[in-house]
Amino acid sequence: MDPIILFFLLGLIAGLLRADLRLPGSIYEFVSMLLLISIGLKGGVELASQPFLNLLPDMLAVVLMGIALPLVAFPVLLKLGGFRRADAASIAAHYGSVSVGTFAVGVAWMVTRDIFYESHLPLLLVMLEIPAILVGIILARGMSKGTAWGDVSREILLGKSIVLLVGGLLIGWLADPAGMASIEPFFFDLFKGILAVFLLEMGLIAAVQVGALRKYGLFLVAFGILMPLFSALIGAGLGWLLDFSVGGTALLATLAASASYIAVPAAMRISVPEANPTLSLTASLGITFPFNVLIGIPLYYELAQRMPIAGP
Amino acid sequence: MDPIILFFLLGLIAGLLRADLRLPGSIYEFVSMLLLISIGLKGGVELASQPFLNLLPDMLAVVLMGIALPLVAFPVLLKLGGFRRADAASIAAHYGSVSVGTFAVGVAWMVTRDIFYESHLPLLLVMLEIPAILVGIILARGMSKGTAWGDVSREILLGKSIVLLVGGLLIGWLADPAGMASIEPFFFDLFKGILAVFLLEMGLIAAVQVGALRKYGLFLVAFGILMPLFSALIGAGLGWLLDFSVGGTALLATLAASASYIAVPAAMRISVPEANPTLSLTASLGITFPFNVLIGIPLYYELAQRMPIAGP
Amino acid sequence: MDPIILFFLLGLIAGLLRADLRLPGSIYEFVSMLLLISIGLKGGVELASQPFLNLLPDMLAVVLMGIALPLVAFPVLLKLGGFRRADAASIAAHYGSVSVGTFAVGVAWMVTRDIFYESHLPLLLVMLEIPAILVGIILARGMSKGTAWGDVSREILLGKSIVLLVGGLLIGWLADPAGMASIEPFFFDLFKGILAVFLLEMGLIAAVQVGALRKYGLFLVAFGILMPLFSALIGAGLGWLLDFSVGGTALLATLAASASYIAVPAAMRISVPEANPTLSLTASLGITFPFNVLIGIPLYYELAQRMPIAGP
Amino acid sequence: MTNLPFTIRKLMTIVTEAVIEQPLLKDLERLGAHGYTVTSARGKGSRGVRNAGWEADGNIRIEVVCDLDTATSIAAHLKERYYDNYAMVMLLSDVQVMRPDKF
Amino acid sequence: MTNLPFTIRKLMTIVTEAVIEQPLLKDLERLGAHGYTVTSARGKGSRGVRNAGWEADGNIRIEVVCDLDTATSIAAHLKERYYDNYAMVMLLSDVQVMRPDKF
Amino acid sequence: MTNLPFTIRKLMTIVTEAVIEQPLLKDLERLGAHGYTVTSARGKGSRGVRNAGWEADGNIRIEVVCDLDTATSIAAHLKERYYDNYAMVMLLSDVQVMRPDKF
Ligand SMILES: Nc1ncnc2c1ncn2[C@@H]1O[C@H](COP(=O)(O)O)[C@@H](O)[C@H]1O
Ligand SMILES: Nc1ncnc2c1ncn2[C@@H]1O[C@H](COP(=O)(O)O)[C@@H](O)[C@H]1O
Ligand SMILES: Nc1ncnc2c1ncn2[C@@H]1O[C@H](COP(=O)(O)O)[C@@H](O)[C@H]1O
Ligand code: NA
Ligand code: NA
Ligand code: NA
Repeated sequence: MDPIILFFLLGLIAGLLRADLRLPGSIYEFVSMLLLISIGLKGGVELASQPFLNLLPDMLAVVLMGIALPLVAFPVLLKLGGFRRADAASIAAHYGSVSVGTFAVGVAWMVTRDIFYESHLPLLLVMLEIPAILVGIILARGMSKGTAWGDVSREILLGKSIVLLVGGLLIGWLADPAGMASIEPFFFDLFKGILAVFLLEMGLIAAVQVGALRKYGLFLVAFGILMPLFSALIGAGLGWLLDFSVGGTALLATLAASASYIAVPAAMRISVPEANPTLSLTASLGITFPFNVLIGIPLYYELAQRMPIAGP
Repeated sequence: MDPIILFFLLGLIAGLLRADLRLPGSIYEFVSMLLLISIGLKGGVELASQPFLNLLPDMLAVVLMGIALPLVAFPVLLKLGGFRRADAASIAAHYGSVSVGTFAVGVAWMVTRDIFYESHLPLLLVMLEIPAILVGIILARGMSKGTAWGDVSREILLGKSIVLLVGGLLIGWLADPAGMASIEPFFFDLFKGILAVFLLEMGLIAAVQVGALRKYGLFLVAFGILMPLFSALIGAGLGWLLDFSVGGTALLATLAASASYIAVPAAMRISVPEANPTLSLTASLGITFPFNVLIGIPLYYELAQRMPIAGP
Repeated sequence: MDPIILFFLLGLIAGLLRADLRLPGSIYEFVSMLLLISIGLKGGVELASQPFLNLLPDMLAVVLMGIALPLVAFPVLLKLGGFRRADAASIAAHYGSVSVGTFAVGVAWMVTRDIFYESHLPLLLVMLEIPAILVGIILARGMSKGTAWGDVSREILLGKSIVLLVGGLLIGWLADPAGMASIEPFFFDLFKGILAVFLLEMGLIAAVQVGALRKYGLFLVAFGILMPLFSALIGAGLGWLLDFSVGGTALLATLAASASYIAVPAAMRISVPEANPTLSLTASLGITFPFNVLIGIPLYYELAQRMPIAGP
Repeated sequence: MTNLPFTIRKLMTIVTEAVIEQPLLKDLERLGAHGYTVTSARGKGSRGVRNAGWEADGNIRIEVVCDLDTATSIAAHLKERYYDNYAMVMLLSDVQVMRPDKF
Repeated sequence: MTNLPFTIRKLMTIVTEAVIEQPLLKDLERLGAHGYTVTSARGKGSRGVRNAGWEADGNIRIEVVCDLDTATSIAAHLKERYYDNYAMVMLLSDVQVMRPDKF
Repeated sequence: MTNLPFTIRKLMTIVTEAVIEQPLLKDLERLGAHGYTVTSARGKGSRGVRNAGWEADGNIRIEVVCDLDTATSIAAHLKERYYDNYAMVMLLSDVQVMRPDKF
């Protein structure tokens, strides 16, 4: 088994047993910053070798997916789940956006198995982060009401994850190769070790969320598993439409299936304060993250392999 | 001289001169977590290659040593040292248990000199951590009194050091080699550098304890040096009985000689609160840790070499 | 472009846009400690291979420069700048002393281009840190007034930067090569990556200072650019006098041009409390640091190349 | 206090979610606070445990020294704007200060 | 306070060793505290300097807002259970709160 | 408080620059404080934002429980020695303590 998955399980089990274990807050923050930068850098380096214009169709397609997914999730949560409007909108936004931690595990999975994937996936990750947030706010408030869209966009575009991802992309893109080589030992060679530390803490956090599950019952559990499965289908379909490789299709499915737990919670807390943050975080961190990391990624790869015609 | 020892001396001297130097608390915490995980991982990887059952006799023998050492130390502290019962029991527990930092320095010493040692020593480290704590509590309270043994065991077994050591062992044991290779740069290649940072801070901490020494006088100093020497003899003898290599014998002597400063203080503070924590920490951190790191380890290796018949 | 410069720009831009980005305080502290130790270690390793006595003239010359530079800056600030005596003295001290971050960027610049420089420059960095502080205090207080010079020297000599730089030098000098090799992955291989993280935060900090610039007007901006240019001339001249290589001359110019933002602010805050710390930090962090990092270093190398006769 | 002139002001202590630090501090200034002190905290209340385990889960503890009027309008504003949707506690007490014009 | 209804409650501030955070918080809840706020601290007192240099050496500062009865039983319990063996200081004062039923 | 004997003491809260922690704590002890509690803080006041972004930019929040005389001399000393040149705020209030001899 991959050790990073074992680190996640260690955290999960230690958390469920209420062990006296926690990553110091500042370390967790730094580790998640490093993941964002590293993924950005890696994408940027690859991007440098291809014409940017070719990527526009993919970027556009992915934005459409980021708008569509929460629009599908919202009525399900509202009608079937019986959630209040704000809660349904907020959860939908979480699932329309993406999780960098899940993507990082997916990338590690591909790299370990020497599976090729399109190098601009980190760029697509960036594109997918934001649209769902805006859709979520509109679903909660309607278009009419005077939302301070300027403030909201500012808040999101200048949030930690976008700045570090885009910053990393740009640095990787602009930096000269010799210079990049000198920062590789820190940002690239340590990547999986740092991801392991991150997953240890994610396991501990997920364990706390699992504790909250009892309160919210079966519907949330079902949604937290079925929604990513549905999204993965959409993501894989899109990968196929865009003529992606098997690895790239699997990673796009992974992105679609992943649910945000950094950017979206912060944005929703400010813009849709009446939504209960525990609901969305329990689903996203307590169910969907573990599901994707432990079961989803291999499954999505399986799925990508079965798409009719796939690239190299 | 080995640079990690020089880092310890730098910390010690800076501390004694009251320099304005301190590792941020969260960094110290993280660094000591990394040492625990790395040692566990390293042990687990090695363990994967041998049948577990063969190790049972060694584990049992080591547990007996963990019970015996505090039973020897206790009357000495009580009678010769004139300590109160609770204090004598608490100090005895510290010296019966082990210090991961000392063990890490010992391992680094062996690795630098290409000296072979048995790969299951991290497992023995885990086995040695706990028994002395239970013995210490019994010595302080007696068996009769209603100690909440359930709570105590929970507290100890789910404490940071056991969880990370055992977790690391299990991950190293279960992980596939390719996956391990990808986290090696972080957990193994950086090991000695991280140990250097850890020792810098340990030097600073030890310097503070040295300051407290004046208050407790000569007996504590003598105990802090003679007890590890005695324990090392027992440990080396046990290594010989178990047919260990010279390196393994030296490391078992090091484990025996080392005194806890993480797991035991926390457990004693909760279970034997009337024991003065300054007494045991002054001895363990202010005297025994520096002694072992600076003088003890080479000495124990010397000792191991002189055991009548030693393995490869 | 060098990625570490891009990291600085990312921080600067993110800061100016008021992005929600910050390195946790303890991480910044640790990262700057690592830079100090690494630079010290690197210097120490090199020093080990040459007779110490030969370096005395260079050390002495550099101390004289550290005394002279604030004596030049002070009247300019007092008369032309119209600053109060305490403020002029404090700013002068900042510019007479050095910035380890700037030096680190300079070293990285040389290493990337495979440019030779004298191995004892880290030692000269240490020598340059202190004299300007003493000069600054004297300029502010006069010699007569009862400054507690004992306390002041203690404070400075035992401050974090001196202890870690000198400690690193000594460890690098005394450690055996095999031992050094084992801590290299942490202290040397990660150096540029850690420098990148440091520069990201320095960009964020500089952006805050830039905000304060409006209040203090043009003179401070001019001083923050012209003073390092002047100092670089002196530094390059000294490098030439001391028969340094081109790389060494450029680095000595960089040292001269750099302005302190760690050791001096702390010392001034205690010893010359009536000086406004915002003034000196705005100049040092908001103008001079970015100027040196973005423009100065290549310029000083250019300058060093044009010195009449330079070493290898 | 014999010879030191102390004046009474209000000390308002707010414990709330770290995520709203920025907008809340802006509100305080707009409502007339001349300063504030913030520390990071964790805690438990009617909205459950807030353990500072990760970004969205931490508290902050804000102290504002101000006059009665400012305290009243801050209290009214917080009540109206934040009480329903955020974990928040607000405490008010008297403190003596030496430079009343500062607050 | 003109139009905002404030009620008086007790604010209990406890400074003690970080190592007993978990059992102490459990005790507080058992004794009737509806909530608490914790910050990390360092300090000095009769048991010497506690510098937060490492795990066993840090303090915590706990605040509990509660009614007089709860405060009394917490005070009695802490005195009996912790005063002899742990570095601990306990302070009590009055605070005004807006939602008295919360505490 | 029915059966627990509480005595009134002064609680002095000082918020100031982290850089003067060491000399300030020494001063406090010299002036008669038997103990203190320190937490790291950030804030804003007349000397601008102090954001704890880096070493020179952080605040500390010091609490001292002491008797009126000690409080008076601490206040006088801080005023004379630090007020002009350092970001500093000092608050004084009453607190009840159980072991008055401790403070
Ligand atoms: N009774 C209390 N005493 C002290 N702090 C409290 C109390 N109740 C709540 N808090 C703090 O205020 C935060 C928000 O409270 P709440 O809105 O009740 O969840 C909690 O996370 C605690 O930090
Ligand atoms: N007079 C005091 N004022 C403020 N805090 C105090 C005082 N005395 C003790 N403390 C705090 O309470 C902790 C425990 O005190 P003690 O039990 O006296 O060692 C100390 O580490 C300080 O943080
Ligand atoms: N009105 C206030 N309320 C609470 N804290 C304050 C206030 N004014 C200042 N402070 C704190 O005291 C520090 C120094 O204040 P000052 O000397 O006014 O810059 C600030 O950085 C704040 O942390
Ligand atoms: Na998604
Ligand atoms: Na032992
Ligand atoms: Na300079």
